[in-house]
Amino acid sequence: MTDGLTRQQVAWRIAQDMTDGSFVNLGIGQPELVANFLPEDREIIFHSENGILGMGPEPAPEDIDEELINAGKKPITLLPGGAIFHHADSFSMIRGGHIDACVLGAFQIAENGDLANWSIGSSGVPAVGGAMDLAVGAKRVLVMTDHCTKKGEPKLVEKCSYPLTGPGVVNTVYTDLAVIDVTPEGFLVRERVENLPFEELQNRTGARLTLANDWHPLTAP
Amino acid sequence: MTDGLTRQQVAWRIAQDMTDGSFVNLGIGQPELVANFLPEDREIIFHSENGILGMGPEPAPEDIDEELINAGKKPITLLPGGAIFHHADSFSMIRGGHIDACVLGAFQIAENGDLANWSIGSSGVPAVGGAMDLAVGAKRVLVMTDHCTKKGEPKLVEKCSYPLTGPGVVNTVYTDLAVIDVTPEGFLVRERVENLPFEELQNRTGARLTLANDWHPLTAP
Amino acid sequence: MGKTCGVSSARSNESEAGMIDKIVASVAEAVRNIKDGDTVFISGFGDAGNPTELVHALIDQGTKDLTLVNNNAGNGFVGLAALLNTGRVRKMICSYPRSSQSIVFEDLYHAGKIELETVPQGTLAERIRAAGAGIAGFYTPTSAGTPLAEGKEIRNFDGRDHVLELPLAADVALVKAETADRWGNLTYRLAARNFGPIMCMAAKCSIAQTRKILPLGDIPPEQVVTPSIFVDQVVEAPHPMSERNAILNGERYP
Amino acid sequence: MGKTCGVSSARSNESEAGMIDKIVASVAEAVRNIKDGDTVFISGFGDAGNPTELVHALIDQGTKDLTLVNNNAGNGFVGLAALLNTGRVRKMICSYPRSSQSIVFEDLYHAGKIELETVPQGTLAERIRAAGAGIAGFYTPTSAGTPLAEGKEIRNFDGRDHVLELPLAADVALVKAETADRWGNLTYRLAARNFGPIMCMAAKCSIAQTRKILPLGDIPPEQVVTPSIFVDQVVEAPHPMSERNAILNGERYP
Repeated sequence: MTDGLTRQQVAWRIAQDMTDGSFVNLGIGQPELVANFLPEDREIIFHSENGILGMGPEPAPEDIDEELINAGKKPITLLPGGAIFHHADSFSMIRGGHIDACVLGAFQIAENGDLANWSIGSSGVPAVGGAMDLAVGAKRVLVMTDHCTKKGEPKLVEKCSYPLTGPGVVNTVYTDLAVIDVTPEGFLVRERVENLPFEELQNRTGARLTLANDWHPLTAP
Repeated sequence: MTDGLTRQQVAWRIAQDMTDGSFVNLGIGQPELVANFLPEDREIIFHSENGILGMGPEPAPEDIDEELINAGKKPITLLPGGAIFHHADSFSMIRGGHIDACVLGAFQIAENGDLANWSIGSSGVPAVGGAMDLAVGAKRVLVMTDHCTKKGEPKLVEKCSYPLTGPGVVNTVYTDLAVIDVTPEGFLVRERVENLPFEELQNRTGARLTLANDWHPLTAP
Repeated sequence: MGKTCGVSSARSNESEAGMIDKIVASVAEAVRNIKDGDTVFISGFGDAGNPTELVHALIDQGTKDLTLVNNNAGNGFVGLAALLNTGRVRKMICSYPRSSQSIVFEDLYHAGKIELETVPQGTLAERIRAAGAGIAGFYTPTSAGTPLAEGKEIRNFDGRDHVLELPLAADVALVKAETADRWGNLTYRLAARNFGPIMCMAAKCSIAQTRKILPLGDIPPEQVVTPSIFVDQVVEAPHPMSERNAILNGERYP
Repeated sequence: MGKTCGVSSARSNESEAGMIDKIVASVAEAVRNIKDGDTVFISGFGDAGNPTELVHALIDQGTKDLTLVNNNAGNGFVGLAALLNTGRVRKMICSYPRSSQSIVFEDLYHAGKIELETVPQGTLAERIRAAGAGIAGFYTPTSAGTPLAEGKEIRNFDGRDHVLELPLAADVALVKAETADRWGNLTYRLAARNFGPIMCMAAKCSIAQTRKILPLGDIPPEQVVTPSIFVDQVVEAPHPMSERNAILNGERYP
């Protein structure tokens, strides 16, 4: 996928859509990169499902505390203003609609907003974690993903073939090639990389795309 | 009711049945007297529905704190080991079966254990407070009451005529005349004041009483 | 953010553009956007935890046709009782609307001028929490077999009847805290905690009056009782009225 | 009391007859009465909050046919993973039984030697809380329309499908606390809090290992996280194992 953005650039692009003062949950893996691109003069409060608000950056090696970790089990820090709470309270925040946005990875996203990101079917150990709660609970569910799989198969599809995480939950998909809203009419391309013709973007997508009238070029520093 | 115990004596009698280390909720009114009769060398932990464990005695007037009150809205103190929590947690303790015993007042108790203690029907403002939660949640529901109303009507009855607080919830009734268990066979008198013949106790009761084979005289200092 | 109240907050000295600041300058400003017909949570149990200054500001603001949720129904002629006394409250939802000094409510009730929904105290607390926690309904044994379960779905679990109860949300929560910071973290003092934490969870806009506003980071993270995400506005009220003394002195508001 | 474990507690120096003392002398004594077939909650998330010393004591004790509840399914060959490795666990209930070092569980699972119930993390937490709070069932939007809702009752509230979930109780909870007193009040350190408070609420017998035991009254009442009523036994474990380091060093238990 040399036509598109790097993962760092996609993370940067998502960071631009985070509102000042919002409460954000970043999923495990790629979405964690988003935290690196928030301007220092803005306050976004990060939530971690294991009972933390006000999560700060990774600590220096000598400051690692095993009892201060994020959902991905990695060491973190706590910012002034941070708070600790138990798991039932933490998921009350998620399920109760208090998280302004979450950023999740995906295996597949369907044009009706269905999300599949926890299981590839019968093989493997079925592990769901907090993904289903985030999918139904966050006010905005943003997906960060490569536009296609490593084998070149589309991840944006008419209907998910993998087991669902949540039906009709995705608001916006950020890929290396485009920023795409899920609308009642299906996938709406709001931004796309300029060096790739729209027809080629469509070819790499498993469902019909509509190009927004006011679409912008997708660029990132 | 000069035949029986004073309210202080009934409170003393109930206090004797409190197990060391148990968690006890005392209802508003008469039941509050029970706290006065616990031997100093024993630890009973009192729960107050408004978010307190480890409630201590009434403070000296100069130590009154308006933000430290019991369910009856009276000033209290907090013992070492006490804890404060919010209302949902407080009623989780009650409804979740964590309170070993509660002592409630009553308008009527039926022979099947039905309790009526919150409403006398259509007149008056319907106020229930925490009574229904205590009735279904405490492991043992003890009732402290005069054996009859001021008008001489029985409070222990075949069927409650007042609206129920909870069906089949009462374990033991402590009155000025007797200590009576609610059993699958109805009211079982375990203790009664000696100067009142059993027939007279039966006359003052609105449901059939059985005298336990191992009944004891009801006495109190 | 987290929730939006549509209130532009006055910025405290500590913060700058791009920084979160939920501190507002006055109780009047805090309650400004409460609208006719709103459902309003009011924290407190007895004399502990009543947000009296916010309630008085709401009286001054003049909104009408309110539904109020509190454990009780006010005492004397201050705070909640004074708000009821304006005649601007359509409905009261509470567990125990009776006390020796609950004069205003009782008069309105007997005159048919206010609607009452009596809810068992634990069910009231759990319904509020459910609204904040994204739970659409729950089964409780409380009130099964009593008149308060009439008209509600009854379901037997393990041989015991339970009542289906639904979440109780509000447009606004008015609560009394002890300390707060500009992110909205709260602590409460002793039994003033009562309904505050769960009411903040379940209102679209949660407004806390607080004795002290502390610099961000001064509330130890493990001691935060209501995390920032549940709070929208914070206003300092360093010397809250003692409703108990006010009632003893026969005071009335306004 | 509050709950009974059938364990006679060793009395600490501080207490006398008639006084409450939940302190036991050793982890071995604490887990003594756990029985074959019991369901056991184990607190912890990642490396934070694992009651490793209690889990190792349970391995030594030899009970079998257990059902375990934890967010994960153990890492390396210590703690929960070591308990699984004894072959004495019949079933695992968790949200995320997959990690780079979840070797023991994955081998058992693929060999068909352990049953797995995968529960969404928020539903797991809420089911545990429900069991502790006397709630017989609740409706959550989580998992509606997914394979994890198959066989469960679906009900629509306000146009949105919800799943009926039932409480999850246990015979025993093993949790890791930071401080405790002889009544059983607990505090937790940072993200080691996670499942501890709700697991203590929902087990017949809740056992806490704690870094420090403090004199009664030294935990400020407003800072108690798990109140005494939810705790049955407390045992001091001043230097709990770092599972992270143990795994890095290739340690195994026993």
